[in-house]
Amino acid sequence: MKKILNNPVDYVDEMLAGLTAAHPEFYRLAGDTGRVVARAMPGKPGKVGIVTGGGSGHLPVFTGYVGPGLLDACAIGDVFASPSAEQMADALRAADSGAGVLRLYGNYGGDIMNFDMAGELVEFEDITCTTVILADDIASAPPAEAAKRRGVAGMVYAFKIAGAAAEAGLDLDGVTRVAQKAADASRSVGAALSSCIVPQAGKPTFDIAEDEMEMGMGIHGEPGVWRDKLRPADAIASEMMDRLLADMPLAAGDRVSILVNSLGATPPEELYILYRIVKTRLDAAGAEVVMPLVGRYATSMEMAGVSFTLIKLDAELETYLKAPCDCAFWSVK
Amino acid sequence: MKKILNNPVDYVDEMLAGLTAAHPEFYRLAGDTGRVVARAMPGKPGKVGIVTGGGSGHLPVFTGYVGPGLLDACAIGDVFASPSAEQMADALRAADSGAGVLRLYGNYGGDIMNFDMAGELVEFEDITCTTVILADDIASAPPAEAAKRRGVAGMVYAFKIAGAAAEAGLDLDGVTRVAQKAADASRSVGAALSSCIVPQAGKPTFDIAEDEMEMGMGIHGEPGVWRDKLRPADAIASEMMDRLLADMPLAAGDRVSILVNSLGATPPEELYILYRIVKTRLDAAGAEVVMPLVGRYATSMEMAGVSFTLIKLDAELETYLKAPCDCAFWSVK
Amino acid sequence: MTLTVTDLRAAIARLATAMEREFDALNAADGALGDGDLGVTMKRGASAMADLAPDLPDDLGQALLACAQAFTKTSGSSYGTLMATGLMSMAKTLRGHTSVDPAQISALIGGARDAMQTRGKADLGGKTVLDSLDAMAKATADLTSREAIATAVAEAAAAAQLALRDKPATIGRARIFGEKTIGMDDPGMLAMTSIAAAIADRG
Amino acid sequence: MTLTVTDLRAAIARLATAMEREFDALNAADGALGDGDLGVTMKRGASAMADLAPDLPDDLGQALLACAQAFTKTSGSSYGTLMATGLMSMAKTLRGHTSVDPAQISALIGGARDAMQTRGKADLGGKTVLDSLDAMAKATADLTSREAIATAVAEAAAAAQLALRDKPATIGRARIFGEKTIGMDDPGMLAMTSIAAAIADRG
Ligand SMILES: Nc1ncnc2c1ncn2[C@@H]1O[C@H](COP(=O)(O)OP(=O)(O)O)[C@@H](O)[C@H]1O
Ligand SMILES: Nc1ncnc2c1ncn2[C@@H]1O[C@H](COP(=O)(O)OP(=O)(O)O)[C@@H](O)[C@H]1O
Ligand SMILES: [Mg+2]
Ligand SMILES: [Mg+2]
Ligand SMILES: [Mg+2]
Ligand SMILES: [Mg+2]
Repeated sequence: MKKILNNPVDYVDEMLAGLTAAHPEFYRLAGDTGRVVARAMPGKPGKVGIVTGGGSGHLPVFTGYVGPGLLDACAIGDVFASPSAEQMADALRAADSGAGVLRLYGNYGGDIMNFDMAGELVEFEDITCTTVILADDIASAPPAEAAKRRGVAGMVYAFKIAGAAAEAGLDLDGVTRVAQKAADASRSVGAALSSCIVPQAGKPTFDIAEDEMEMGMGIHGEPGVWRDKLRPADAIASEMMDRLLADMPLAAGDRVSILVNSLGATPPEELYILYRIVKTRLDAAGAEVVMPLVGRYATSMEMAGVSFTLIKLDAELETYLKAPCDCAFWSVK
Repeated sequence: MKKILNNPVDYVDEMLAGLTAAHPEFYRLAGDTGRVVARAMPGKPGKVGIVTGGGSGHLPVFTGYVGPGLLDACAIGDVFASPSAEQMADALRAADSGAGVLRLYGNYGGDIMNFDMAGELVEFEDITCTTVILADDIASAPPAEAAKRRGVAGMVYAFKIAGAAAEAGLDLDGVTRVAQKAADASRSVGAALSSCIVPQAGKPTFDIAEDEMEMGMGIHGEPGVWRDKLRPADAIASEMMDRLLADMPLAAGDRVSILVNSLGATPPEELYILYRIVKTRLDAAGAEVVMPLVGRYATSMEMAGVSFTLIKLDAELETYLKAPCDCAFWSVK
Repeated sequence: MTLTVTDLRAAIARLATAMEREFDALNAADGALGDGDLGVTMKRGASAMADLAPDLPDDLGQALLACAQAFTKTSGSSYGTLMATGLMSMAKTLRGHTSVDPAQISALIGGARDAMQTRGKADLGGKTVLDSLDAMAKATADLTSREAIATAVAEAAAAAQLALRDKPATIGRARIFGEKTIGMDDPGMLAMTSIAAAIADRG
Repeated sequence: MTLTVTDLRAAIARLATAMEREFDALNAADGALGDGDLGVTMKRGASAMADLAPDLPDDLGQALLACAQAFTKTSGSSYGTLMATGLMSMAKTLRGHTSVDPAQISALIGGARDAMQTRGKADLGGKTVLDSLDAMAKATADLTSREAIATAVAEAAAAAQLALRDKPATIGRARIFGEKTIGMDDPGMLAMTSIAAAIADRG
């Protein structure tokens, strides 16, 4: 097991201790569950709060994106496990400055139940909550069942855009509307090459042969659409673009952004090799690429693989995408 | 072989094609060797140029750090191989705006010979060059032979600090002096857990058992100081801090920065676990930690492992460290 | 003969023992198609309840609320949250009561099922723990004797597990495997079979 | 009997064949303690020279300059840069000449050795290609016949390789292995033994 850790049960708490020690200008622990990270400097009074939450092991997702122009607080579960409703309620409390809180998170059963329960808890404290659930992974259900799709790297765009909308002073309904629009405009697909190891499990989450890959696999190792021999980079990129463009066709003149994301171990060199094809395909579709993102934005620890997230932008989404933001993992000027 | 690539011989050229396509606001190919990346927007006329160069496979090092407040141009070799003298000469030409060029790179035989040869070539074109060589890896030679040490992640600080000095308008001697001071004030040590694969080699650079690690191993797999069973995170961090502090003792009140760097596959979660110990040790030494860096700043593709780089700051170095810079991988406001 | 907090304490003790024993089996069952944490969820929750047991108040509503919190505090997984939701529903019904007539059990289970269905938005017949609870509620509907109810609860959970085995999963991580899940037990139903047997002392 | 560009072309052809043949062996020798690219460097450089060969000018200085550039263009590795440096030194000496007397060979090799030493800042006796060249220069110092020189060059390179084998490496990546390198051939010396044999047609 090639991980640098102490007692696996302490993994998440030690990670949070280090994160907050390294970046006190961005992050602080809030509440008393030990599993809520909030902005070191709260947003302007009256700003709508944005909260996310989910399992650990996806840095910068989820915790990393707490910061100005992004999220206000995050509830952190164990690796790949939902935080509890108690922790989420604490995050909602930390994020509220009276203008209400948007719950913005991925489509996983446990997260939904817990965020719902957390919302019921803080309702008694007069905190108004809305919900936008990311369901961007096209490999996890056909278009007809799009609401059943998993949430993956699309949340990076949603965090950024909703965060900018809140910073711009929109009210809770406005921020919620913008976040939903960003979620609806995003499509992702991933391909995994190797498993990561959940510290408490101590062994790879899934087995995959040395020369195999799986198209459409989920970020926790959920099954994809096919498993086969590893293909050349250009073939992988082409198929991923085929799938994205089939799910969300583009017209000439469309403005889009695309995230070419490493699941962890895959180095940026390989992402750039893939990006050549991505750009060629978008150019061929007549789309204008705005602020492409290439790097590790949503990971599964040391999993090898990539995901692409395509978002179709209107003028409002583009403005918020380009607005400034800051956190330890991403800074837009 | 779990890499996403096409024909291995095209790895570097395709990577550069993708890098420049994704970030045209930062990077452009310069010269006609196809292996020189220069700033998309050249620095102010009269600004001292800074050039680096070295093998591919270390992103963001070297190429990634071309940008305002950082480097002006970079010559890029094959994976883990020096660029040629011709390519370096082209990088020097791209970086010169008449104020001369600092060659700032790591202590590797091939790089030194080629940069020397490149300097001789451009001397005929009235380009004045100075040299600062990074030799920060304390595991590669004892203090008495410090000049023989390899250059590793210390170059991140040197690029940042020298880049800010050049941006501030210092002349060639001034920038060179500041860069040398940063180089002299930096110490690094690394530990590797798994090998990466050089695309054209097609197999791991070195073998290491599933439960082993090697302290002090170099970023190309050069031998370290010991190989043994994998230790707990806190023990690894403690030993690395012991070694750094023995090589460069700190006094109470010293101001330092520290880079906790992933060699590639090791996820940020693990870096933060290590950072707890790093911070505790620096606090115990009475040192003040300024702008700690935690992330993937100098890598070996998908190698698992970490390095720590400690730099002792005086007021001048601290000012330049904190000055703004921008590139696709790092932005300081 | 009514049930009191003493019975609850004894049931918790049996549950904690059973969940300790089934730890690997539940993880493995969940791991076949899911994330393999079901044993963790149940062991943690049950042992947190066992820790609370000596201090549980006589008020069964308060006592069950504490049990629910044992799950919300130790787990964020679906099953833990559903367990908490079900226990909370029972707690609401029994608030202010120090004893409960066995004849009420069926309604309590049915209330838990409904609350959990509201929480998880799954359909009955979808091969989830809801189907176990539905079968348990129905099997105990007309029973009044403690012993008969205990037997019925345990048998109904096991029978439901078997009855749904050949349907495909419709919920959670397993859903995505579709037809492949035919013939496989739903891990949540499997867990409920053990839970019911332990609480009913029919293990 | 003087040497001309025709001889250079023939030597290049033999070198390219030899480096193709030694590709794996040189990579492996370099890989034992270094980065394993020596075969790549030499194969690429020699085949680039072979590509140039038909078009090489009669002026031996210009011809050798082109050969040097075959290395600077195809490689940034130490050995390639050293080869380029050595060839450049010979090119400077022979600029404007279309033939060379075999008796000059020793001085040309010595000049290359010195230029390479200036470039790489290594000491003689440090178990590097410099020691091969030094031995080759010395062995040919008093010779005038082409055939005797060819034999001496090939034998001196092989003998130097053997003579330094039991010293520790002092330069480059291998240095760090210190005492472990005793008994191992320096890959650059091993390569020079093959190069010398090929050029001298004593392979
Ligand atoms: N929405 C739901 N409604 C009813 N039961 C559910 C629901 N989601 C999960 N379950 C039950 O929980 C079991 C899985 O629990 P658990 O392992 O905790 O899920 P996860 O780890 O994916 O959060 C399933 O076998 C099923 O019986
Ligand atoms: N500074 C130097 N001076 C003389 N010879 C050197 C020097 N550096 C390397 N060499 C020679 O080059 C050989 C290694 O060449 P090469 O594999 O190209 O090195 P690298 O790949 O490390 O750049 C050594 O075996 C040695 O003979
Ligand atoms: Mg589970
Ligand atoms: Mg779970
Ligand atoms: Mg080599
Ligand atoms: Mg080399």
